[in-house]
Amino acid sequence: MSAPGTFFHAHEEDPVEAYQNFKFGMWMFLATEVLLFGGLFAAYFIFKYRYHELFVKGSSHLDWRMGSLNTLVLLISSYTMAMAVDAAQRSENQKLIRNLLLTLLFAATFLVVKGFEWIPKFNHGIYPGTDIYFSIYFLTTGLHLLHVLIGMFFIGLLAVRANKGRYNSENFGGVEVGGLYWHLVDIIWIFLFPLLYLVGSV
Amino acid sequence: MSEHKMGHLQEPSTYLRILIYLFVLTIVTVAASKVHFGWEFLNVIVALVIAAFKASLVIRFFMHGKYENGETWAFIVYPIVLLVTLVGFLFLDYGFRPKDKYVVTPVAFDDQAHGEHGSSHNSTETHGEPTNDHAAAETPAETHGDSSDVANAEPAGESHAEAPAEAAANALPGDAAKGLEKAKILCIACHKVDGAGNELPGAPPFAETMANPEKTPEYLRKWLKNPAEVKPGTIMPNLGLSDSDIENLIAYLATIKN
Amino acid sequence: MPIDVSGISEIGTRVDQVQMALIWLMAFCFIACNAVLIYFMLRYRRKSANQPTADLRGSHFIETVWTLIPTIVVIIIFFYGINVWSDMRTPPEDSYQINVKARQWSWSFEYPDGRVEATEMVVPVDTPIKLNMVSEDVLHSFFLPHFRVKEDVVPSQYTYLWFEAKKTGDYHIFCTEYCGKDHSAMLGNLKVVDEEAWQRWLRNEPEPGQAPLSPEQRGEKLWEKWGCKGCHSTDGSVVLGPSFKGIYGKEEHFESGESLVIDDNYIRESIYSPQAKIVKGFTNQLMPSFQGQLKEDDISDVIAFIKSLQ
Amino acid sequence: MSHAHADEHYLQAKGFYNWFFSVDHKRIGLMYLLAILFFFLVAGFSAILVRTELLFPGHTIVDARGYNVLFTLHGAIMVFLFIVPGIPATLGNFLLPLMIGAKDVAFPRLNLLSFWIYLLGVVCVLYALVGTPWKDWLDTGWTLYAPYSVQSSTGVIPITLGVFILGFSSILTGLNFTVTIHRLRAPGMTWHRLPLFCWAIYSASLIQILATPVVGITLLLLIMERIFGIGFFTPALGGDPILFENMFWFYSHPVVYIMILPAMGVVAEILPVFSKKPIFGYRAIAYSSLAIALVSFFVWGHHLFVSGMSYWSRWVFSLLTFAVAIPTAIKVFNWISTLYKGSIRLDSPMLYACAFIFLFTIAGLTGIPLATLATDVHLHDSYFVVAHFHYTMQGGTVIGLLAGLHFWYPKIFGKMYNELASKVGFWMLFIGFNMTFMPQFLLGYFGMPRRYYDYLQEYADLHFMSSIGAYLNGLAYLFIFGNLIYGLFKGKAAAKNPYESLSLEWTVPSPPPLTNFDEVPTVEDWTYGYASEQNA
Repeated sequence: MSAPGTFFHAHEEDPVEAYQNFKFGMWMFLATEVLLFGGLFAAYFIFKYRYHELFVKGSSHLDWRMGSLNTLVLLISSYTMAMAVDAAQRSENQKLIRNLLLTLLFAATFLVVKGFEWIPKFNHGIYPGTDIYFSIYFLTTGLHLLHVLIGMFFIGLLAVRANKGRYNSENFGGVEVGGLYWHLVDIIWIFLFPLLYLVGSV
Repeated sequence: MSEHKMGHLQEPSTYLRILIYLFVLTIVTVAASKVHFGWEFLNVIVALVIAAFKASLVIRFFMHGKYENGETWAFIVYPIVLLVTLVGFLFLDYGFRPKDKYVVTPVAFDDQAHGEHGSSHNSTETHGEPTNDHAAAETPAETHGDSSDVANAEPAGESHAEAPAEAAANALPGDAAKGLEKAKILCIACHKVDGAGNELPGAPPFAETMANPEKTPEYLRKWLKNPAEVKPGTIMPNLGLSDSDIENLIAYLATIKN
Repeated sequence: MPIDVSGISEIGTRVDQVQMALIWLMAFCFIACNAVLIYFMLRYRRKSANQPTADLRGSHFIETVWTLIPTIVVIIIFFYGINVWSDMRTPPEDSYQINVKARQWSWSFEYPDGRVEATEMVVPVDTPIKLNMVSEDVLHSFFLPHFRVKEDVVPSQYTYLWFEAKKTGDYHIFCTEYCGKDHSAMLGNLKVVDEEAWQRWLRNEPEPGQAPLSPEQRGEKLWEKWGCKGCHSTDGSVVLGPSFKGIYGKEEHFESGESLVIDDNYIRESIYSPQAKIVKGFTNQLMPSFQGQLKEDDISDVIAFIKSLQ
Repeated sequence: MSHAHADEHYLQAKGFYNWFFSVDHKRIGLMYLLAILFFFLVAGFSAILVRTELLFPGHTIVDARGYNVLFTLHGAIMVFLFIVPGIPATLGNFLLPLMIGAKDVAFPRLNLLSFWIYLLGVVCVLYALVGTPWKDWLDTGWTLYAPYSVQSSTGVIPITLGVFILGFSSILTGLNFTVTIHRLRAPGMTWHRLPLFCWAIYSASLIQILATPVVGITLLLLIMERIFGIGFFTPALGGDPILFENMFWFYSHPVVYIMILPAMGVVAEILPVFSKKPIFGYRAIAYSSLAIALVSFFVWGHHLFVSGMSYWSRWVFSLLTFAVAIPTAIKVFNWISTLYKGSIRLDSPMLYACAFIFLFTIAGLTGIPLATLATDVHLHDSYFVVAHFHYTMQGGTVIGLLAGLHFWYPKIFGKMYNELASKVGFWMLFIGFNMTFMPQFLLGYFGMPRRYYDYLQEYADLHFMSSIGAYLNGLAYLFIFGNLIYGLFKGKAAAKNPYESLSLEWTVPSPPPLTNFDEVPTVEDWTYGYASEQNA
């Protein structure tokens, strides 16, 4: 099956061009992600405006310390991811792998903390649909969680490929683009944290 | 040349510095949320401004945004413009809608009232008829108080509800078994109950009714109290049910699923 | 068909003035553009292979002109439209208020005195009417084509609409927001009556020249309205309760062993306390009491109706 | 399999694998074309059934529910499966790299992935529409308005999921094209030398990227509403159906520009070629495409003029809606001016292009009373709206697609269709189309609400006329596509550049070789230097 122009036989591209396109494409994809979450943010603001009391009451069920902890964890993971890209740019493969694994570790920590938040809620009979605040809470954090999982999958993939020595100062597009995605996950959380956890804690 | 095309190197210490800034800003966010700014939405705005600043740090330094050209920045900025527009126009709509014209005010989830017993769709319709421009929204406390009392009285120890519908049934004050007994005497004349009885035209199967999310317990309460008031000309008679009969019937109906 | 509605309402007349202005504008633009298009198509049709063509790449002057002109025109239209629309959305303070409820697939109208009518809305002429509308289920839209007004009827909030009829007559009410299976059957009738007829209608009197409803007819209406027909047939067939056919004046045996000739008193008693004397064989004790719901007048109408079924 | 020669043209490869796994933009474009034309015929057939039902008042062929199912089927398939992928995924895919002098799109594999995702979405949508027992066929209308769609027992979840998936396909296609235009232009192909079709595709792609995610999340919320009762759109839980309308139209209004902009681009390509004249006001047309794309996000509220949204919202949205009229008007004036002092060949692509201008002026002008608040209140949700958007969608997009298909047919297939037959088809379509939808403007103005299964006797004549027009309209399509298919088998071989176009896609053989260009071309001048007299 070696027909030209089919899936495994696309024409070769100039690596620098490919890198540029890849990165530009990723920025654009991030734009769509922003707007995907944007719909939820819009719903948040509208219902927050209409049902302020309900939101204050709802967010009092959340523990802002857990939220802060998760914020810090994600920020550190963003840092390690940035360091991973830096290591790839400098062809320091060991450092690259170490940083990718650290990022994975922090992402996993985020998941664990999230689990400690969610499971007691379910035990208390709080679900999406309990009231509008918790619907928004579960949908935004849930969609964010989905992005964390996707991000973890790709970071894992990057680690495996880094282990094979794929990345160096001439070829680090994959790491950088993966990094862009991961930082977006971080940015979304930077907005979610105060909106969900802190509105009612005055 | 290739160095220029293949991205930029930053001093590793820069990343660390940015991380520290981000930490500090997180603390500022939490601290700011503890301060009363007088107007409740000012807190939200302050939180958003700090978050936007944090995000810009991540974009500029962690994501190497400061080395990107205008074409990329256009795709960073325009989505944000759109988002602000979306929210802004929604406020142009919701902000200027007369608030006293809303039909329903939802009730927040309340830990005390519901104890360990699943959640319920705590919507309480406040049917203020808009006669002469005053759609008075009654406080929903009354009904709410009712149901929570009975909910507390319910025997504990049942397994936690899996599905919201089941959870809703658990939180209902009535006794489903008594409801079923009553239904076998009354409703069976026109509706099938437990597979037995008539199914008259105009008397829908209970499963169909319960599949309709509009038919909330609140709706059913009004309906059973006096069908003709909810739907003039309906074939269903006023059965003269007592409040406890109604609650029992609703509890029974809530157990019916497709 | 609501084609020319001038005179039916002031707003409708003004809307049509805007509409006519727009139609003339549209016609002018359409003809101007396409006359030029077709003229060019024919005039510059290729007659020889090397027909010369001009190197016209644009003209800042003319492009600026044809940017500015539409801009000015649409701004004028905007304010012209807003002017009329703003009045359309501002009901006079002293409007007569009717509550409109929409459900799949019918309308009901509640008057200030608590009276509820289905399908037909009767309003007085020369009086501003404000409708406060809410839906019980899905989205609907209340449309009076002759008055050029429309507003969605939604379940989440009360919306409003106002109009003032200048001419008596019957007008369409349409639902214009898709609401499910019988959307197209969700029609109503707006009956605009003069002051005299309106007062009569308010007092529930029949129109002159038209026979008032007989007690039997009123009774039949009640039989339908209160759901009696769910259990009591009029053709002799037994549904859940005894059929009304031929029951009046007949001797009936009761569960208690007594027997009685069915008369006015028995019917009255059965409506107010249905379980007092149950006809033999009907043990389900289904029937609710209508005490407090059917008035004495209503009862005599029902009796007349049952009497008529021989 | 044998190793192919570099100059082998893209149609030569046979077999499932070579096509279904092809990353070549031309083959993918052709596969899209086949798919969307199939759905066009399916949805067109349901339109014929709808019009047959409306031939007479009362029951004609189906009952009320059947009618609702039919118009839902027509709307959903036309919008989601035909017209949104429409021109960008077919002609855009095929021509964009050729026109800018690239060997392929920026991400060829992603392009194939978009197509596969499209097929996956198709499966979901079709399942919801026709994949279940008759009583479960979707009847919510393509707009899926809450709370009806929350309550409906029909396949709302599968179609919502399907549209969500199709959204991904649309986003990835738009992203691919945007990166392609930004980064893969041949040396010398500056932004201001870019063919106008590429500008149009670029503008449409921006909308695809930026608007689609919002409808994605909205539909996700609708699914969640049905599964968990999250209460965003259910009034009994404190939700607001108008929020759904707002968020739905934030996407679905810009989406009409995804449909119409590429058609405008096609017309802007055809007019100069067949007039042998430079396009008039190149920059104005290019920038007005972009302006329409960017402004289109701010006008969605005109779909909610009678929905119960606030007074000031309606006020502002009315004003902004008028703002879109201006770039549109500029485009029309520029197109017409292009013909001035030209040397016009009225071949079928040119006929379609002129018909586009003709019909589009009607479509655009009838938008004015719909943007004007006073008149829109009366016309909202009436047949006037139906006629208006069919003039834009069929008179605009479909006519534009046909213009493009006839124009690039020799390039795509290397064959020629029968010119006389295509002209006959054109006139059938032109007459049938106007006969179908002209009466609907009147119906709407006379108060006939849309989505009505049954209607009052007084509307019967106009409905009857419209239905008869619809049959002619339908026949015309069969005739036109019949002619095009016939040309594939019996048509003469096409020359490399039969219309003497100066655009890059005509510099390669017909059909184009697999790798498009042996050497990446260098562009010296803009695309539209057609004039025989140089008076610059």
